[in-house]
Amino acid sequence: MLHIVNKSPFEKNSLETCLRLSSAGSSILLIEDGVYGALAGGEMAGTIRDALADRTVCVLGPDLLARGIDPGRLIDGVEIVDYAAFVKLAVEQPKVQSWL
Amino acid sequence: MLHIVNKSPFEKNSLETCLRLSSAGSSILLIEDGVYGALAGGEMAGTIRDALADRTVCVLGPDLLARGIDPGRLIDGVEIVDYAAFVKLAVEQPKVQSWL
Amino acid sequence: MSEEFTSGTVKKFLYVNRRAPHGSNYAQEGLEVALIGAAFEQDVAMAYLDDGVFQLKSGQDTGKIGTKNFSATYRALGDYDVKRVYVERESLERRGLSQEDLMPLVYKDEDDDWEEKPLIHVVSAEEMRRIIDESDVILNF
Amino acid sequence: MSEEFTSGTVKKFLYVNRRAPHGSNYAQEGLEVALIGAAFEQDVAMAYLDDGVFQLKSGQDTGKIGTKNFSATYRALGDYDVKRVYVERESLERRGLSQEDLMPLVYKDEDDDWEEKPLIHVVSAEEMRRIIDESDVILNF
Amino acid sequence: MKLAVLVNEGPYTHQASDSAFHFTTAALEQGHEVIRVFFYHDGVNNGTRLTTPPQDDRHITDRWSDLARRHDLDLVVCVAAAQRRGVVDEDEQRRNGKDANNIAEGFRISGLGQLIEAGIQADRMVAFGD
Amino acid sequence: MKLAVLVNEGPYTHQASDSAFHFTTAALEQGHEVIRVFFYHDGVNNGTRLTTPPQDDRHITDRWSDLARRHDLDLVVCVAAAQRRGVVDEDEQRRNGKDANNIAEGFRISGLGQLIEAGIQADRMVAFGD
Repeated sequence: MLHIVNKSPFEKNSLETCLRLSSAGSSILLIEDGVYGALAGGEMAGTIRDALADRTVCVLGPDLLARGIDPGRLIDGVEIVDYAAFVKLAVEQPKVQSWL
Repeated sequence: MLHIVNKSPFEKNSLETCLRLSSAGSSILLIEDGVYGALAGGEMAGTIRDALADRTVCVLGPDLLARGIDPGRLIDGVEIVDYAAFVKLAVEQPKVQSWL
Repeated sequence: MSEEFTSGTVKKFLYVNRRAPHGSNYAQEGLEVALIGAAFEQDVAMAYLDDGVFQLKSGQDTGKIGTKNFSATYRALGDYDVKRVYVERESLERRGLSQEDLMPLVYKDEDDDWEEKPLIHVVSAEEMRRIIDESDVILNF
Repeated sequence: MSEEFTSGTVKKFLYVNRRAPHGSNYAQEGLEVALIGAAFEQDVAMAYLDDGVFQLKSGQDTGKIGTKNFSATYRALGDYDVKRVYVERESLERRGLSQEDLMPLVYKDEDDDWEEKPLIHVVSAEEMRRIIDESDVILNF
Repeated sequence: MKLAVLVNEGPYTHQASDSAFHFTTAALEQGHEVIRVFFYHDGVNNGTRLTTPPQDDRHITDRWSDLARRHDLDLVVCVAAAQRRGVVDEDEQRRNGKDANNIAEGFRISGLGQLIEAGIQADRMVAFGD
Repeated sequence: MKLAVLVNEGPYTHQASDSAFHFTTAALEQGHEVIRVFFYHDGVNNGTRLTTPPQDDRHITDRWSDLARRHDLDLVVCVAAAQRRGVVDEDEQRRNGKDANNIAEGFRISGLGQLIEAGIQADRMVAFGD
């Protein structure tokens, strides 16, 4: 399943809940203010690193660029994707859920 | 100062920030989904109890009733006010801030 | 209703409700989707987690804020053939709530002499994860 | 501008910015208020805390999402006579940021031969609490 | 005492407009002067006359219009926020070459300066939003 | 593959409509069929032709209308949500006795059933919101 999270984990609980309720093998895509969740130095970094053990974590590049976050600041193992790859993720995974 | 918080502390960080940045002697009014912060059994109860040592904490009764929360479920020391008392709080305190 | 679209296809719809009622109307408009959706003869389930569990709190009375008290509408879920309502236990506990705080929703089981049966199933995070994984169309409100 | 209203009264306005930019436009519309407000010759200060500190992140480029890159507008704050911009240290640290990550905002000090001076002051929660307490009109965006 | 009210969210979606309405009503009942209600961000959507809420629900816009009529309230919709969201009066319709307008009775469109002025003039400004 | 898109927030206030637009465009570029874009909650506010965003900003509604024209997209605004928020087409104008309508080109107002149908017919439904 593709899980989409669009909220900053420093403000709302969406990412935390997504991580609690997503299964091994699923993909998590951080978009909009959700991209802040991928910051290596942030408080949430440990939880994301744990998730990387059995899940894929991606961030939407255009949203990262808009927020001035250099790719070098991301947690190791997090992939950067563009809108074309976002579509491919939605198509490749059998189901999609947005944690609104 | 009157601090108004309208978001559930289980979902957003507004109450936490308000408690961090409000001074002794100020009043905190929980309205709308903010009233959930006053639940005695909730995870946030400890922080609210600490605040009660030097601040007043009120909840808006009409919002409490709408959400089906019995006054007996609230943290001891939290006062229930109506809209008329909300206006009085805003008038009595020299300043008002809504933590939107 | 719209048989040309629905005949033959039965998907598992899961409506994930994560927001408190009244402060915003996602809860109300989400419930409207579920009830409309039931008419399409799909396999519909509801999940309540995070602040969404507050939607099912008993005793809601919006009289003094003047908004529509749609909490009565949850009782209609059973009549609309929604028979699976899941509430995450961990979400309840974090908020100091238990199943006794929730509305006693029921449905009449046509396969069992129309006996009234409870609609709400309190489940663990582990079970909720499986319920989500087994659904086809998942909408969050 | 509207002198009949403003003459004589100078209040301390504090705009508290707690939301990230781009995901919603509270940041942009909040900045618009601050800039309009500066024309009223009031004592204006900006506070950035929680996700609001992301508004001041350097290097923002909205080209690929096609929204307006209003982050350049923060550089105008000094020109609009806003000389006090406070950023809460704890909010930065929780997000793994430091002052070096922020745009180097400056103003030209007319009392000091128009020398360029830094606009941003990183303050503790304790100092932020005092800044809030000392303000007259506090608006959160 | 002079009060001002700020509404940052649209009708129905968030409770903000309801809370602001009840607060304003209570303030007027206590004899306070509400010098202005300013609608900003999505709050501008409170000022359209084209809404038709369900029969058994409150009519948020009409309720503001009624209160304004009875208490001579100044309901101001921010022009910049309104342009982004499609709230238009006759002047804005003409200026922007639109073929319709949708402003509700008792609301007027004006600049953000009206918010700042309210902050200066009022003894207290109370904000409602998301 | 058949895709459906759900937009739950209005233009400018939240990024949801922008993200949905870029996703839809990318999907069409890859040859996927987007069977419907459904606008719910405040998302209905994307469908008004009365917006006038600043000259140097994107025009969110026009962009959706253009995309619909070029790709024969079905842009559906939920009627119940639209009534609460004042988005009106000619039919709704007549039915509810309004003196104006504001629906934008390429959008149509219909029931929630269209969302469920999209969920049934599409291989994937992707939601954007707050």
